[in-house]
Amino acid sequence: MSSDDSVLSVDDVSVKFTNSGGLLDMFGEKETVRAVDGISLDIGENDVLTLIGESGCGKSTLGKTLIGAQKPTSGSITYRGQDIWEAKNGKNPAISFSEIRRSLQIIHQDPGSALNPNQRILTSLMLPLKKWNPNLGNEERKKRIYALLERVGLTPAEDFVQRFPHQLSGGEKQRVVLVRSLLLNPDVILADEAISALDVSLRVEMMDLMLELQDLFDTSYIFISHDLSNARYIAEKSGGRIAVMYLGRIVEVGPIEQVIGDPQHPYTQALKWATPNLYGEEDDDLPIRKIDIPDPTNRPSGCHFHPRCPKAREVCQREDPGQFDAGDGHGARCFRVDDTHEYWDSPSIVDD
Amino acid sequence: MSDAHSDDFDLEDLYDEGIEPDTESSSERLKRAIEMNVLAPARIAIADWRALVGGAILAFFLLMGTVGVWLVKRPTSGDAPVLAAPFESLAYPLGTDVFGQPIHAQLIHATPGMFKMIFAGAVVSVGFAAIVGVVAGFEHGSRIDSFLMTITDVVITIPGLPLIIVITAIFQPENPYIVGVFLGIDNWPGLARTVRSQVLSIREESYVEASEIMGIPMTSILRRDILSQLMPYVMINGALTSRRIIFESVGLYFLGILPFTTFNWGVMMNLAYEGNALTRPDMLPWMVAPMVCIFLLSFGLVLLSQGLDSLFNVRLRARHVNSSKKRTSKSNTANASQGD
Amino acid sequence: MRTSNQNDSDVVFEVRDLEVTFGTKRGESRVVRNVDFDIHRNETLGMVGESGSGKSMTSSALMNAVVSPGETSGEVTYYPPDGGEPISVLDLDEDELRRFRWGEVAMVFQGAMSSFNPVKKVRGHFVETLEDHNRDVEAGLERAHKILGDLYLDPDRVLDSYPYELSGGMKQRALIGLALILEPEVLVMDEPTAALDLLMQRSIVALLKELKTEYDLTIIFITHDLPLLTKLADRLIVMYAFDIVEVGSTDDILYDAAHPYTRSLLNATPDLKAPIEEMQSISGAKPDPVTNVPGCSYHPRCPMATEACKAQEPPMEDRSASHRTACIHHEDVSDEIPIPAKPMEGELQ
Amino acid sequence: FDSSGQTTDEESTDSNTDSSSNGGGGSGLADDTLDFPAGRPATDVQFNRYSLGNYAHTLQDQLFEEVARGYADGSVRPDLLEDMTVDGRTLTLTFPEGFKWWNGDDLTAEDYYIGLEIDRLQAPEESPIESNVLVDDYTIERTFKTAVSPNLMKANVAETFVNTPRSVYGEYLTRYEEASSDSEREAVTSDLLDMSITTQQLIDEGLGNALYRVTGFNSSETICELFEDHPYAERTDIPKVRILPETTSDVESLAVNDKLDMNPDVIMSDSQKSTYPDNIENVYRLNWFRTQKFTFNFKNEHIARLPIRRAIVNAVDFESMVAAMRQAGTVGAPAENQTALRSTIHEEYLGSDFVDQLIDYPVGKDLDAATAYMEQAGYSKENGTWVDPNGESFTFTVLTQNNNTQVQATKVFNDQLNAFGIQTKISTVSSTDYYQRLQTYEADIFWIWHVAKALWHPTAYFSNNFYGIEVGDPSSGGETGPTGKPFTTTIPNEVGATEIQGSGKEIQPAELMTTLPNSTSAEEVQEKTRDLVQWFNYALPDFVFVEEDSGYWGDTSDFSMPTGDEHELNTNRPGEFAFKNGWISSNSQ
Amino acid sequence: MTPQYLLKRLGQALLTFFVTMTVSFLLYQAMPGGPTEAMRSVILSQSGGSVDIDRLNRMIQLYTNVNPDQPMHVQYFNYASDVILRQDLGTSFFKNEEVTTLIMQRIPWSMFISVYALALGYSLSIFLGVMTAYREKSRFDSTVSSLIIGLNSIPYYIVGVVLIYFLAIQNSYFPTGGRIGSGIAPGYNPEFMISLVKHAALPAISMGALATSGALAMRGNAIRVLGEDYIRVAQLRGLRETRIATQYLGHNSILPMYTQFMIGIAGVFSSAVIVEEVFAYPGMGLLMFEAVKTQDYPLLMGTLLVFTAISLTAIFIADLTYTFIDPRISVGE
Ligand SMILES: Nc1ncnc2c1ncn2[C@@H]1O[C@H](COP(=O)(O)OP(=O)(O)OP(=O)(O)O)[C@@H](O)[C@H]1O
Ligand SMILES: Nc1ncnc2c1ncn2[C@@H]1O[C@H](COP(=O)(O)OP(=O)(O)OP(=O)(O)O)[C@@H](O)[C@H]1O
Ligand SMILES: [Mg+2]
Ligand SMILES: [Mg+2]
Repeated sequence: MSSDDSVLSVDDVSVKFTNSGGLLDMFGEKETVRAVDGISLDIGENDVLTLIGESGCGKSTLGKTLIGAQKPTSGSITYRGQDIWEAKNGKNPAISFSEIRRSLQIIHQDPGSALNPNQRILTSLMLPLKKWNPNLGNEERKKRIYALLERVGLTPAEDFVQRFPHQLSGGEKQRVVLVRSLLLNPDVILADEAISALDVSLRVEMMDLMLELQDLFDTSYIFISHDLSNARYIAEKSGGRIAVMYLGRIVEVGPIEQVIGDPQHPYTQALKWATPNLYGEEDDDLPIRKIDIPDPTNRPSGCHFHPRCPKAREVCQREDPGQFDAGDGHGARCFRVDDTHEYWDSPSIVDD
Repeated sequence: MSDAHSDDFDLEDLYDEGIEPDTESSSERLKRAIEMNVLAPARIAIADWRALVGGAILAFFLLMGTVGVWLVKRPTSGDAPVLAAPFESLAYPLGTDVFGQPIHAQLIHATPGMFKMIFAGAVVSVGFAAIVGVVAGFEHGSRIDSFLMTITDVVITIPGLPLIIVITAIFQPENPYIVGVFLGIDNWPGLARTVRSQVLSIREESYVEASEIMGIPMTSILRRDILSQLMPYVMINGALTSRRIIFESVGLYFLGILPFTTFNWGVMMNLAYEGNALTRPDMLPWMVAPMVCIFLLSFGLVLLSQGLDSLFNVRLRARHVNSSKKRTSKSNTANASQGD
Repeated sequence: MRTSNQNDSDVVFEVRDLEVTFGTKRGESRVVRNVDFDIHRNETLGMVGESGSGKSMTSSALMNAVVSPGETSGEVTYYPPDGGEPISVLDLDEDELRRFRWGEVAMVFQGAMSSFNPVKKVRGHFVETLEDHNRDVEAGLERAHKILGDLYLDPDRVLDSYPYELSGGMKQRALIGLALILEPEVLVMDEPTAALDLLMQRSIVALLKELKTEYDLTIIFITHDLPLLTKLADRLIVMYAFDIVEVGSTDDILYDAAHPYTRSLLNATPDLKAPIEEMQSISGAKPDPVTNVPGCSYHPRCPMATEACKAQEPPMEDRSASHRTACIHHEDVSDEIPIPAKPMEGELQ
Repeated sequence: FDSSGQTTDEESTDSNTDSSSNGGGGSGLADDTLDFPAGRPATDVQFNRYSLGNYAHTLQDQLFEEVARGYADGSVRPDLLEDMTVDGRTLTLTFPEGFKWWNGDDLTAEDYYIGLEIDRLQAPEESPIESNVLVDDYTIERTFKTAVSPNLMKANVAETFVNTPRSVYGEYLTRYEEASSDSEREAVTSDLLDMSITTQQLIDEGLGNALYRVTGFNSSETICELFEDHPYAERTDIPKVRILPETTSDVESLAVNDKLDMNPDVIMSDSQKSTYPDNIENVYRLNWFRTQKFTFNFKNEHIARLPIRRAIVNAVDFESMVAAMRQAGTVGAPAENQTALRSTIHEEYLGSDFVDQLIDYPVGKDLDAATAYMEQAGYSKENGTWVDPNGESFTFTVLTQNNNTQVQATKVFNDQLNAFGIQTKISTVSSTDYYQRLQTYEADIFWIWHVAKALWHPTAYFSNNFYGIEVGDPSSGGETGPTGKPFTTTIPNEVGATEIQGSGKEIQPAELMTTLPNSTSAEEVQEKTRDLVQWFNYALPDFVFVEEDSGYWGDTSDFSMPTGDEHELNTNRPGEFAFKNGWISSNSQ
Repeated sequence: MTPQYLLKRLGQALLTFFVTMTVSFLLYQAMPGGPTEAMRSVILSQSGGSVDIDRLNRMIQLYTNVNPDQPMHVQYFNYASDVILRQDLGTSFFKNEEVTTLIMQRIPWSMFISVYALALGYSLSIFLGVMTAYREKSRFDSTVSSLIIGLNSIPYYIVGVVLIYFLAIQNSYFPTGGRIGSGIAPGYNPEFMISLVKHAALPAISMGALATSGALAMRGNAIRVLGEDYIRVAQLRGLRETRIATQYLGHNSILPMYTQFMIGIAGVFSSAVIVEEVFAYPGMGLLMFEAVKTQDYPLLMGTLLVFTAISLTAIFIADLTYTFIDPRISVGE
């Protein structure tokens, strides 16, 4: 996918967090977390990208960087060819920063905290409309809101808008949040763990709703999850891609059938193992050598996964594997993808 | 989803912002302001007995300071027999002092000054704290933040009472507003820290981030998303600050450190004490009456703050029941930091 | 397929007529209603159900540990190993209860992340537990080393750490270690993995299996995560609306779920392998513990509900020797609500 | 507590304390110990009289012999001195033999002379003294630069103490004498100012000379024992005295609880009588020299107008002001005449005819007269409040100390003016701030004592400072001083006239007050005093409202105390005077 | 605890001290009239209306000749270097003694009553806080809570006045003031000790009243801690009640209050200014009060600095000890 027809594209972005020092903090040693480490990606029109990975691997940070809510430490993000952060600071950008702002929206994980508890639903929904459609009449705005609310199944809308967030269930709140982001007619919506807080029985419905609206509104989704089966549901239903993150890097990316069906990276394989299926026996032997994730401020050398990798060899300790193409838009950051790599001659470092 | 607390009192109802925010006229805005600043707290007060009693006491003193001063003549020496005992005459139900001034009238005419002092002190310290706290919280991690917090920590560690004593000894303020301001000097840092941590935790709430991402202007976010959440803390602390200002001001008048020009409870105590009221039973009412007033008013303020605290906490709890379990513990730590 | 090593005669816990109620402003909230079940020695019993269906309350009742102001009534009888005198848990006095807890039944519960006293080192937690149960501390700590090792932890490092120095997964495993320190008979685990990553969850489940055999445990495992549970449990209890709606071996439930709720739940559960078309959620709202739904509590959401369902509360009926359910329509359920897997008659005992 | 410097102080209490004497009883802490309040804790004070801070102003009275005293009749007579005579410009002081310092040294004239000389040498040009000559060990000749009335020459040494023991101050005098330049003199001054004599030093080196010597002290008491080598030691049987600090102990409750045997310069008011134990009586009552007044600040344009000042004096009732003060323990009577002098000395300096002629301001209030005065000045009343001829309203600030008696009087004054329609605002500040504002005249009317020296003498009342009547320094160049009072003013020719007829008599009050102490004769004193009195009476630069009474009270059942019949007590601090003379003895035997 | 953390806290303390010193210097400059005027006023007020003004003026003039005023920055530099390098706070105007000496004499007495007050007040607030939390909503809770609210509504100096009235004046159980009785020899004899305690008792109790203001906050914390998972787990673990009450509930509810308690120490110590005046107890507070009354600026500033130093020390100790009671602190804020 070239960046011409992509809505969003990031090129070699990194985000670093350094614990900040106060006036008297000059003595403290600084710790740096590379939450996102040199990632390049493109999101096209009507695209769905699903990010998965363990907690703290940088999914949210990458997502926020993509929608321009987090300034990258290095690298660039462009929205329809316009560099987002240049648009913010520069003069006369082709697309104004506020236009970009509107086009990239977010749905948070926790529906409970995504709405101001002191505002009625109507107020929360009116505000963005007021900001972005100042010419619209009040009635007009309400009409839009009601229509959307009813579209997501919150009927009667007149009743719902008069409630406060705590008077709604988690699923209802999440729908309101979805409506709020859709009101702005965005190009990309970042759904950061948007369904994790919902009861299992409601997740499928919510995911269906989101995908349905994607068709309707022509939006792209960046869908973050730590649950492979949910990710797979979304990705498969929308025909989108899935990207597996590990310690700030995308270690495997590709169409769902390939990543899930034929995972190349040992980490993806471990994730797959960790996602049990209702039916069918699975192997109980741990496919990783260490259960715990390494300290993100002090990441392992070479391939970051090597201390946990059951297939690690000596070369993995010293060399950082780049992205290897496994065909059909499927890539993995593992030497094993390359049949000719020196990896195969390197001694194993797995003891048992 | 209806939870166990849904039938509890809802503060949210109080912040009803009206349906047509953009067509809001100035009179409606005024109405809303009254709603938020007067009626809402009043309704809160009614919902908890402590707040109710506290509010009633406060209202009583407010009436004393506003209507009372009109109804009861400003006492002058020789109004009545000197050192008359209480409950002898309706003209001086609490007795009189050595000047023959009715004690009840002195109490009443001392109230406006007291409230001016409280008002100035509370406004200054709470206002300052709120500004510092919000700015620091908003600029979290920046130089401004660390600068403000360093100042706050410095002021927090300077012992307040001695500092105030030194300052008032030097400037000899007579105007109650200025006295209040001086007394507010040592009061703000604790609250500023609380406000900052509140702002930090509110900023963590995703709806603030959502507002930012939706491009809502910062001022609007501040007002709608952050300040409204801070109101409870500010109000509770306002009540506690007021109590402190009463204690300190009366103490300084009592000791004769602050100069005085008009009636004041501390001054009454000072004159009575200096006049050896403790060894002269006929002077005791002169000494005890202001003590009772101080007790009542600060009792009222403490009750009010307690009542508000529990009300707001119920609300916070109610909210957290609905949100994820992870959050509850976070808000607990935030709550823990407030208190006198 | 799986063979359950259950043995009806060897019961650890016998629960009868268990009721847990809370007095609320709106009225009495019955959060566990008339629940009967047995727990067999050395089995792993899984408990699933919607959030708020009463799973935690039921399991807390096993230790008479329902949070105040909850009232527990009914009978909970514990049968010690080696044929000791049965203990009626709800009748224990405070001191007996104190010794019963953790000594006989240990519990790793939902808020595991904050289960440690934040200002005490992990070692302190082990030591005080041993002390307060009058055990030999030296020997106990030695055991702790071994258990922690079995949990893929570095015992010395973990023991000398403060809780905040451990990651969530490590804390969780340390807590499991702490649960085993007194060699309890029964380990109750109330969503021990909910807050953890996928990989960690699955790893812990894998570890639990090993621990169970090694330490001769009876495990009660509560979770929302049905797929995970099926990898661990021998038997499953399905709860809906504060009561048990179905009990059976794992295979019974997976392949021959007899209650409409169970079947919908199976359909709603995302699964890597299941065809996505078959997934659907359960519509409708969950019941409120204060109001009493007449008849079957599931009927307002049940696609098969009939007038009869509204009229009376369905009794528990046997579907097979190991499998019981509370649905009057359980005969027809397989046709009405299809699930991904067909019943495998032949493979059931 | 061992680490604190306090320990030595506390321990010193012990040195001669006989624990058996602590039996206590109804009459005080010990039967034969005289307990009375005075001054500040001995731990807080020091005894170098040249050091600025912390001098033992009150304690020194008990511990040093006083050279001469003023009496209520206006005369000044020897106390310690055997004789004091005037010959031309020379005052000869004759000291008695037989007195000793506590350390055994003889008390000689030199011990006093050193102080006189140091005072003179610190600023020889400004000093009125030409020379002090130590004629022999017991005689000093003090010569003034100009001729001064004999009484004034005596007054010059009244209320002074023999408190410069040669063993301590001798070296400083030598250095002053040797100093040849201003800077050398300043160096000596600097050293002298820095020197300090602590109470402990006073005990250790025996640097006192009165009948009772300090033997121990701590923050709550100073213990004194009879100094056996004192000539009066035979007169009394009280072996021990305990001085309780007035400033830190609650004198009132000590008195009420019968913990005091005497108060050396205070009498009980009626209200106190009712709460004090029965064995306490007012022993001696004295018309004290002290009066109290309100000072007008002429910088206020309204106050600068004579009718307004007169209206104020007419509008207030002195009796009720004094009544309020009595509640706070002040004993006294309203001032009958506005002469600025205590009425006790009217006869001596004015004569009754003169006093009768003066303008008679009412002691009570005369609102009609007050109104007339206001209207005379063109003021009118609007809604009960006076406004000036331009219709502007005005408010006077009345400054007072937050001390009980002062507040009482000022408060009543204030209220009465308000009732009359003159708006006032009372400003009550702590003692030091009060003096601060008093010195800079940052108010319109000030409460203040009226007496600049502890003497019954016109110089004590007509003194050009705020204790007297401050007009300011005429040499400063302007027409008025800090109070706005003119340096040159006109009064009627005729004594008692309320208005100036013709050109009137031009006088210069500041000048008169400055030269009054240097008057060459008793006649000149009288003449200047009469001019000043007439000025005061006519122009009301200030007004006096109370004449205080003093005296002392004591426990007459346990002690026998002189009532004034056998000894002349009409002098300042009569109780202490009696005690220092050994006239108080116990009734225990 | 990391050394960095320690250094940071130390830096903070020094900064505070420096700021206070500068502020007090500036205040000194801001006072009306200047030091000479102040001195004159002091002596006037000291002598209570019977001083020979001419003589006083002469003395003041001598004094100013000897000690002329210096430019402000020179004064500041001298002052700062005296304070920092020589711990010299100057000489009291009024008492003609080194401020440092005066303060050193008084500090032990204030320490004495403050320590008793703190021990009394804090143990009571912790005890009552935990007890009421344990019995939340019981009658015991509501009674004790109301009492605490009531007590907190009475300023401590009024507590002092009331105590004096009932226990010293109406009934002479205690003395009305002073720090030891008259005629009692200091030393380790029972009479002295009893007198010492009797004199300290009422001031300590009224200061202690101030220290109990933490009880309600303590109760709130304890209630929150009671809701924590680890308490429930501790109960499930069959730990003994006493252990849970102290090591779990008590310890963790003190945590959020710990720094406040330490700042409170400074507050209680500072309250000596008022309490010692009410009881005429000659400690640091009374010293400061006297300094205020007499506008003895060197002494006033000295006492302010010492109060600040005590406060800083308390907080610094709090920071150091905090790591012992809350190990989490060393990782950050
Ligand atoms: N504002 C921040 N300041 C400092 N560090 C941060 C910040 N935000 C994130 N991090 C760190 O960056 C890393 C990645 O965080 P991120 O939130 O992107 O992870 P995640 O994959 O979304 O995790 P989760 O699944 O828990 O949401 C983590 O180590 C986190 O601690
Ligand atoms: N303290 C309480 N007071 C009143 N009702 C309560 C209380 N605690 C829990 N409940 C109610 O009891 C019911 C059962 O709670 P329980 O914790 O057993 O559910 P659960 O099945 O464990 O749910 P989850 O999966 O969310 O943990 C719920 O409806 C809940 O609202
Ligand atoms: Mg995230
Ligand atoms: Mg649960």
